[in-house]
Amino acid sequence: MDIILAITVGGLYAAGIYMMLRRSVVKLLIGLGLLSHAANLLIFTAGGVIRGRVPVVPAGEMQPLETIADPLPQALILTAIVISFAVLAFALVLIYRTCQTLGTDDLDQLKATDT
Amino acid sequence: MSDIVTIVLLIIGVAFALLASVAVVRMPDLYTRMHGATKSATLGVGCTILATAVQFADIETTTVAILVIGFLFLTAPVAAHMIGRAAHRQRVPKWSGTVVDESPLAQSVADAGPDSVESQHGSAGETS
Amino acid sequence: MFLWLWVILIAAGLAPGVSRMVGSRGGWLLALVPAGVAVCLLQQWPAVVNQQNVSAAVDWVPSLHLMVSLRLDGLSLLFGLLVTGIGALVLVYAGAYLKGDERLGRLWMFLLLFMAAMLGVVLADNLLTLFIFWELTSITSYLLIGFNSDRPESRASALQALLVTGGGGLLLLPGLLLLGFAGQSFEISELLNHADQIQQHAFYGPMLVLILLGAFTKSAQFPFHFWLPDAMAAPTPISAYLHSATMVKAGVYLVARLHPVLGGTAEWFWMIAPIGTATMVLGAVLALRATDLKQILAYATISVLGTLMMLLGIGTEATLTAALVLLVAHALYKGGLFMMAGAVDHAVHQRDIRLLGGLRSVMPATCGAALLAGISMAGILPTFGFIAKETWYEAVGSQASVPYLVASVLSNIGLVAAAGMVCITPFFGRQTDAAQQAHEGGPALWGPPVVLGIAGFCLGLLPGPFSELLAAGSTAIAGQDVSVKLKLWHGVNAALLLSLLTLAGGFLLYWQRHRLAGVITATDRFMPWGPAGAYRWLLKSVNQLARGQTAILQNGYLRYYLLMMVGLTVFSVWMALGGELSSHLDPMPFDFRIHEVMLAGLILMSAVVAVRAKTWLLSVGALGIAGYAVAGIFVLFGAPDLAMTQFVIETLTVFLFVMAFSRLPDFRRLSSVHTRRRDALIAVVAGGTITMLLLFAMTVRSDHPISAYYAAHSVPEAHGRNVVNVILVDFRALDTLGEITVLSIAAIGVYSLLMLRPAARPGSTDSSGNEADDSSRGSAQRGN
Amino acid sequence: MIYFFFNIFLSLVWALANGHISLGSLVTGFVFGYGVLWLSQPLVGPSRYFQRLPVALRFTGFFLWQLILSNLRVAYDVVTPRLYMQPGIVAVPLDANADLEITLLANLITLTPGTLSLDVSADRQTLYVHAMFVDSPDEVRDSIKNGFERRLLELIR
Amino acid sequence: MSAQVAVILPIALPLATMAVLVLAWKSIPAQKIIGVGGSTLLLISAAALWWQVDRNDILVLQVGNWPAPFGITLVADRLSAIMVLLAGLMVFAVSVYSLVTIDDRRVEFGFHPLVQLLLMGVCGAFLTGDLFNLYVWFEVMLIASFVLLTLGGERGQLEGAIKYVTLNLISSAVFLAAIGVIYAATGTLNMADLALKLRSFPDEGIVSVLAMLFLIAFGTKAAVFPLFFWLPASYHTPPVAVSAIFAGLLTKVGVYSLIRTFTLMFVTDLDFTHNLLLLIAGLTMVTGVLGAMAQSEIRRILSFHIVSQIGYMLMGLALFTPLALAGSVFYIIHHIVVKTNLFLIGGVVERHCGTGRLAETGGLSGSAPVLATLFFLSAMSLAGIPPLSGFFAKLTLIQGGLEAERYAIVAAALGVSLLTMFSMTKIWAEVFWKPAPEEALPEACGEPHSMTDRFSLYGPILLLATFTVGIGLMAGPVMKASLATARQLLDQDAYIQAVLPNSRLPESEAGAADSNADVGPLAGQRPAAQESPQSPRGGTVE
Amino acid sequence: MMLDCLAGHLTAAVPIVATSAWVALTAQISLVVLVLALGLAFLRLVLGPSLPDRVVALDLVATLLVGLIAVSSIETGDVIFLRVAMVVALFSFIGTIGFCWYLQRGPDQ
Amino acid sequence: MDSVILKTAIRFLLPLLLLASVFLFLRGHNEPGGGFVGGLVASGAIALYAMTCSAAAARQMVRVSPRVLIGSGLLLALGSGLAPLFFGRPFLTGLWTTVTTASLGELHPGTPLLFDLGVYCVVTGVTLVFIFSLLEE
Ligand code: NA
Ligand code: NA
Repeated sequence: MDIILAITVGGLYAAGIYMMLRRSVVKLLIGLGLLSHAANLLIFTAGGVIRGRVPVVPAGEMQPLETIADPLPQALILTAIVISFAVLAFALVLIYRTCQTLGTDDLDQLKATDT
Repeated sequence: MSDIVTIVLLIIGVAFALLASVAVVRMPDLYTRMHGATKSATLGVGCTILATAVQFADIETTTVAILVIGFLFLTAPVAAHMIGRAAHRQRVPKWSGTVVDESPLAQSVADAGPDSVESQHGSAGETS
Repeated sequence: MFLWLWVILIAAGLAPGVSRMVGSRGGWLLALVPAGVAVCLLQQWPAVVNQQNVSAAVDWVPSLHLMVSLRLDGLSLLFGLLVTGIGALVLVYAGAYLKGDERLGRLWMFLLLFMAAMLGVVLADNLLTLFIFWELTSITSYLLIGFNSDRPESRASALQALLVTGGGGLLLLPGLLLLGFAGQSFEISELLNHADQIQQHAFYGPMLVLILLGAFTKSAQFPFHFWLPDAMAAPTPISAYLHSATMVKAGVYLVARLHPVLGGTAEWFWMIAPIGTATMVLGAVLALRATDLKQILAYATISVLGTLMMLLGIGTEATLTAALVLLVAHALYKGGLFMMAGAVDHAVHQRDIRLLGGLRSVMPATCGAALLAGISMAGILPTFGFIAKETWYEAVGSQASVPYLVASVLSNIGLVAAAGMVCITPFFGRQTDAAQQAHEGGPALWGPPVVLGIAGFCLGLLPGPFSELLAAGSTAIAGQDVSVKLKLWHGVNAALLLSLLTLAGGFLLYWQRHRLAGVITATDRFMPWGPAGAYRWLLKSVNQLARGQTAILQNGYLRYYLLMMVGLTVFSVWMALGGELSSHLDPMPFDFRIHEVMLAGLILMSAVVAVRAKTWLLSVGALGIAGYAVAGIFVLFGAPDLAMTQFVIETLTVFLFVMAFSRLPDFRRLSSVHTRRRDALIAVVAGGTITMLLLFAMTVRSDHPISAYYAAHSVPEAHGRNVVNVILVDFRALDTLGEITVLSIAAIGVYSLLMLRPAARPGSTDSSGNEADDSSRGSAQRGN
Repeated sequence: MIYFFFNIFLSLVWALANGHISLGSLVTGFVFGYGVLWLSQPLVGPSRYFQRLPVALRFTGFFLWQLILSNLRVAYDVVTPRLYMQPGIVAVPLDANADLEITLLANLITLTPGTLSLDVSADRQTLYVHAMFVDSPDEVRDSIKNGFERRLLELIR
Repeated sequence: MSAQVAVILPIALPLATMAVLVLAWKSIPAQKIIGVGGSTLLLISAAALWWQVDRNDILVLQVGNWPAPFGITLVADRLSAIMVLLAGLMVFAVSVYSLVTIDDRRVEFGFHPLVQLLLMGVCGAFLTGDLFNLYVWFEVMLIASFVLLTLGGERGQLEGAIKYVTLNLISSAVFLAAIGVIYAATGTLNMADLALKLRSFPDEGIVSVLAMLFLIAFGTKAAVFPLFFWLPASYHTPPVAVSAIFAGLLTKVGVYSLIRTFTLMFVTDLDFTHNLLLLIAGLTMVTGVLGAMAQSEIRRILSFHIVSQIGYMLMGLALFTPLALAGSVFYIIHHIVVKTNLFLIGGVVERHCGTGRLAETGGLSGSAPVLATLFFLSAMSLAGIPPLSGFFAKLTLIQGGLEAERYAIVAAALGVSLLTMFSMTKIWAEVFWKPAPEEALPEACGEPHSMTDRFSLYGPILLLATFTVGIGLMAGPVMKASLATARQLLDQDAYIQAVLPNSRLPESEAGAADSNADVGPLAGQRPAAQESPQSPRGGTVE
Repeated sequence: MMLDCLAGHLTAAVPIVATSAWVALTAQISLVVLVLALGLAFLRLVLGPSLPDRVVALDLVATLLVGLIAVSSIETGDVIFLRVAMVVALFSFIGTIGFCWYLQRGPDQ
Repeated sequence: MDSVILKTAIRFLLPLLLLASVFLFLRGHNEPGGGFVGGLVASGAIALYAMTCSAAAARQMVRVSPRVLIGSGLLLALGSGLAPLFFGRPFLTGLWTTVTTASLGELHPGTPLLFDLGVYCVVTGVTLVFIFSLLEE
């Protein structure tokens, strides 16, 4: 399954990058969203996937009875999901306000602050 | 015995779930699609959850299962109602085979004509 | 010795206050400080002449070999006296010159700062200390040259001086460092013992070039001479100080100082002597061409600086001594001449010699000062200038290097004529209109030049006592004992004959200067290709390069920035892998199930739809489906916490999208097919790279001891069965603390963005006002 | 209502007495508990609970039957190539007037395939129902009024 | 104060301050008082941390009492402590400065809480010894900076923010991916543990790839060539106090991370990684300074100079000798102080003239001589004029470069410093020397009236200018500290031992430079990767 | 290949509650069918055409996800997933109502 | 949204959602769930109410402002981390006690649970800020 997931991750990255290269800010934002999916899935895949063995110790036991899915990448992804949600929410409102203030969603018209 | 029940429930559930999806794809307009989506899917998914309860057959699973089923059956119609209501008020067009419309909006839809309905927020948008 | 520097620095700090409280007379008060330092220096005369060690040192940055070590020998004493002595006079003079000007205090402060820096240069024994003071002279002279800062040419010439001398300084620094490394020491007094070792070192050539470039720029040697005349934009007291005795002599000082370490080689000779000679001749010629009093003096100064370099370059005992003598003589007369020029300017508000004449009657004291200095400049008996010229001719002549001698005589002829132009033309002849309203300034204006002139005469008449100091100085330059016996009258010898020839030629030239001027002015055509033109061209090109580069790099198009990042990432990953990828990729186990593959396919499909959608809503919806499918993947691979969080957050995200973008129009197709294809290709390559990288990383995967620890300790020590949650709230709770912080900040951000509206005023305080133009321009070019 | 909770308590006791709490034991407990309560009705006095439970059961049975029936009908329409349906929006006058009644009714209508509560008129007198198989609007109205509404009101009033 | 408390305070204090600020949201005076109070406390705690580290060598805090590498480890070595101290100093100065310059609307909408959290992120990044935790602190810092950048919602702010946000998020994505890959490969996140595992890692290719990924992730935050575009596009848009704190601290977190990872973890293939770093350093210097030359507005010029000076900081890292690394440390110390101050001064100029565009300013050397002096000092320090701090930083790097026989980078550094001087004098000539333009702009607010306001405006500038001069005059001790820092950085074994006391160090194949190498002339060349003996432990503090 | 995959299914991970082979097989086929249904719902999302159509599709996806989770709970024999199903059911409703809120607010209000 | 059906349904659903939120939070240490998801479900429930009635009504229902939720949540999380410092333990070390109850057996309340409560509060507060701001925009 590693291969399939790796391809999926690559596909998500490709889609995200493509979207971010567009001129519309909204597409940029969607690209960011795709990229965050991609990164999460990447960590998940990289940590090594295992089917169905939930990292929960059965009641009454002190340790898992068998090999469990690696809990650390899961915790990392949880953190990453929430962080990227926060960032995405902020970026979304930022872009909303930008579109509102500047009256356009075309990034090519947002060049005044560079040289 | 419980295995058989589980299998039966699973088959029924999945069949209905698939049915719902097919309906959503096949049906000609929003309202008819919703018939499929809300009911068949809820029924089907409810069956699969019931299958879980039967399979595990302990109090906690059962409680959760009943909770989920109850919640699904409580929310699905409300959600469907809300979507349908909004669509109806937005005058999302009906299938040409629609035989009757007794709602007060029917008159004004006729006045406005189908084009104005179609043009709202790019409803024609598909993939390119 | 540190005290001397500190006293001057303190005086600099007090100068504005003095000017405010005492007024222009404060110059006398402030002059006491350098005068006092000069007296202290004189006290060291016996010790220095007897070659006793007069030094002081304090550690500053030992690991950088930087020690503030000062050392007084003949050379530094000589320079120190010039710096402080002339400095004292200039302070007095400046008080009168800028009388009533509120900037006077600042001028004094800068002058004193500069004085301290210059004194530091000549006293420093540590290479880096020397460099520090050297840079300080550049900076303070920048402030001084740009003193009339409201005039654009003033600012431009200050910048020019700074760039040329500062640029030289930046070459000097590595030169000195290499010297220090090669000589295993940064103390000049130490390096003297390692001269052989240094001269055989591989770095000898580079370090020599670098150091000499530093010296040449500072001392206005060809082709860096052009900054000096332009620096005349400064008020005259500044010119008098910087360009007679101090700033421009720093380069000469450095070359002299390092002669015993670096000198005596063919490289030394060939790098210095020709440049010095060229400068000498060029300065003299250009002096004749000038009409502005200060310009003439400036070019004359260049000529002398060239001479000094030439003499140092030739590097025999005699030439070294001659250089010292000439240096002192020049300091005395040139300081006086500049002050005289300033007095004239002050009185007449005119410096063009074509418009000056007959000032003798209205400004007799100034005229006297001019004549005293002019005689010295022309090298006429009985001035020190004469002795200097004699020594010079003799020294060069004894080397039998005819070209240098000829050049010397020629340049001196020019200088004699220039002396005439400066000292005779304005004061004698018909009184011009400008001269008629003039009247003599106060004694503070004419006193200092007179003092300098008299000093030149005194030294000329009684050079004896001074000889021992010169001997000590020459000893320092030569690196071995040198005895100097200066006499005014050597009897009739070849040098005297040459002197007479020079004088005669000079007078002839002065007489016929109008005829010559035409010839010289004809060379103006070549000025744009000269060094000054080269400087301007360089400045312009660097600015153009800067603008061009920035227009290309910082072009304002976000997607190019992104493209750069993505491209760089992909490129560097492949570069790091070095094409050995295939050998790393083990065949992976082919283990998957239909629904997993289908779910992965659903993710990819939604990604494609999100990309190709025409409405943002469909795009967002597809993004949401992708998220749901990812949640499904999490379910299938044993991550229930992840799945529920992912689902909830995905729903919230889509919901926020919908709420925020409900008013947005649909996507427009903004890019051309070509661009889209290009971007798609890049994106696919980037995605493929990530896939490869991921597969690659997984083949080298090692065991995971960390996770085993979590599983084992979760229940017994952290009392939780859900290992993921235990990691979040216990094992790695700090991450979570950071994460909720991120959330809180995002909340503030969203809240402030939505609720805080900028004031209605168009064009904010911070952003540029030409935005409107920019955006309209932006809409005009829809190339892509 | 108190009997209902009593009944549930009994089923719990049954389950606990059996040593394991599971769906099966609870349902068994409920059935036995109902029986016991019914038997002891003379002791505890009459209650509508004993009438309502059968009604509720009948109602549930009716609902499930409708659910399956109409699902199959929709399924047939979906899986066969031709669309036999005749959709339409029918206005159903409401006897139910309490919020809860309207809500329950509307939801039940929605849950059965073939009908979907679209909207309630502002005066709460009319429910607009989208139906898939409208042979005649009156027939739809009638089936709703005499089907779900009547049974529902019977149950909760 | 125990070491454990000292290490956590720079993270906990800002968070506590922020929480209190959030609870006292409505009151503007309370916001100001608590904000400045929190900054002061942070400065004190940072000083305490430095004091502890200076006495006790490396401080290690195993958060949650879980042993490394399982829990998160906070590590305060000299570099961390110096960075935290500088951060404390900057936030103190900027907090005071903001009292007058930040308008009430922005205070009302969270300026002070955001500054505190920005600092929390920055200090966390400096102190953490865990890679993923570093990511978290980066995000804290980044999103705080996003919000600070946009706070006020002005047009330019929004425009700049979009680029800033996007490019930084991409770099975060790269960072995250790199963490995923490194975890996949090694199974650990603790930096010391990683250093240990990468040392004996069987596959060099993957280590190089990881090095590249981290280089890109941190390089973007550090604004190196060619990843710096977000910086000039945005840094001049927010209020000056915000610009100043960004200028001083944000890119330095990237530089810090580069230094940390490329002295601790990625030291197995110096020929590849550090030569690349050197190339990047040179290009960053040059492109940055050329960018600055093309500008005509104070803060835009200063922004590009940040880029240019990042190159100097990288130069020391790339040269990888004790002296050069000490140069980097010195340069960072110098740069943070001076660059922040220049922005603060730029803000005062903008107040005086109503704009930062050079063409529309002028005459301030006459009308504001104190400001002129302070600017000149800072500007000359930036240009590396002795005896100010910048000179010693530059001198150290150049000595390091010459010792390492990397002449091209030395030439670049010198040339760039000339151009830096050029653009500093450009500002000087235009803003201070040039006569004021005909009509003064109506927006100019000029000098504040009350004494306390004047203090809050000039006090921080004076403080930082004093530091610039002080660092120069006290260059000896500062250099000593920098060298000790550099030696500590090059002694990876000591770091690993401190974090993982029970680890058995395998024979270090490479990387650990001889930490006791003489800094005599030409003595400190980069140790050859294969020949270097195992470095002796301890003895990192002189 | 399909047979391979199915064979793989039969030797699935050891569940916490022993799942009989038939149940496991049914569950796995169910998973396939459910993902297929997901795909069809996605198709509707893509086809639209109206906004409510897309909302319906999203809602259906969420509902099907509940089913997917329930079935995978059976398949792995770990009841813990049912908790996820609960959250999904709860939140999908919130999401749908959110859309409806937007729908009735109207896009160009 | 003035649908009588939705409004009536909300009356039943809201307590259910909030209960589920608390349930997820409390059981999170042992089963899937925790402060995050709990907080998100809670804020989702409140958002539902805000959409059905109005944001003002929802604010009233929550009683404390989201800002206070965020601030106190952060303080709670930080405080639970700082508490061990007073016992000479490192930051964020879990402090546990064991409570034996008749009904529930051995319970282990500890500072990590307080920490999770802080997370719950912050997540709820933040999501509410997002939603309220956008609803009131
Ligand atoms: Na997360
Ligand atoms: Na539903």
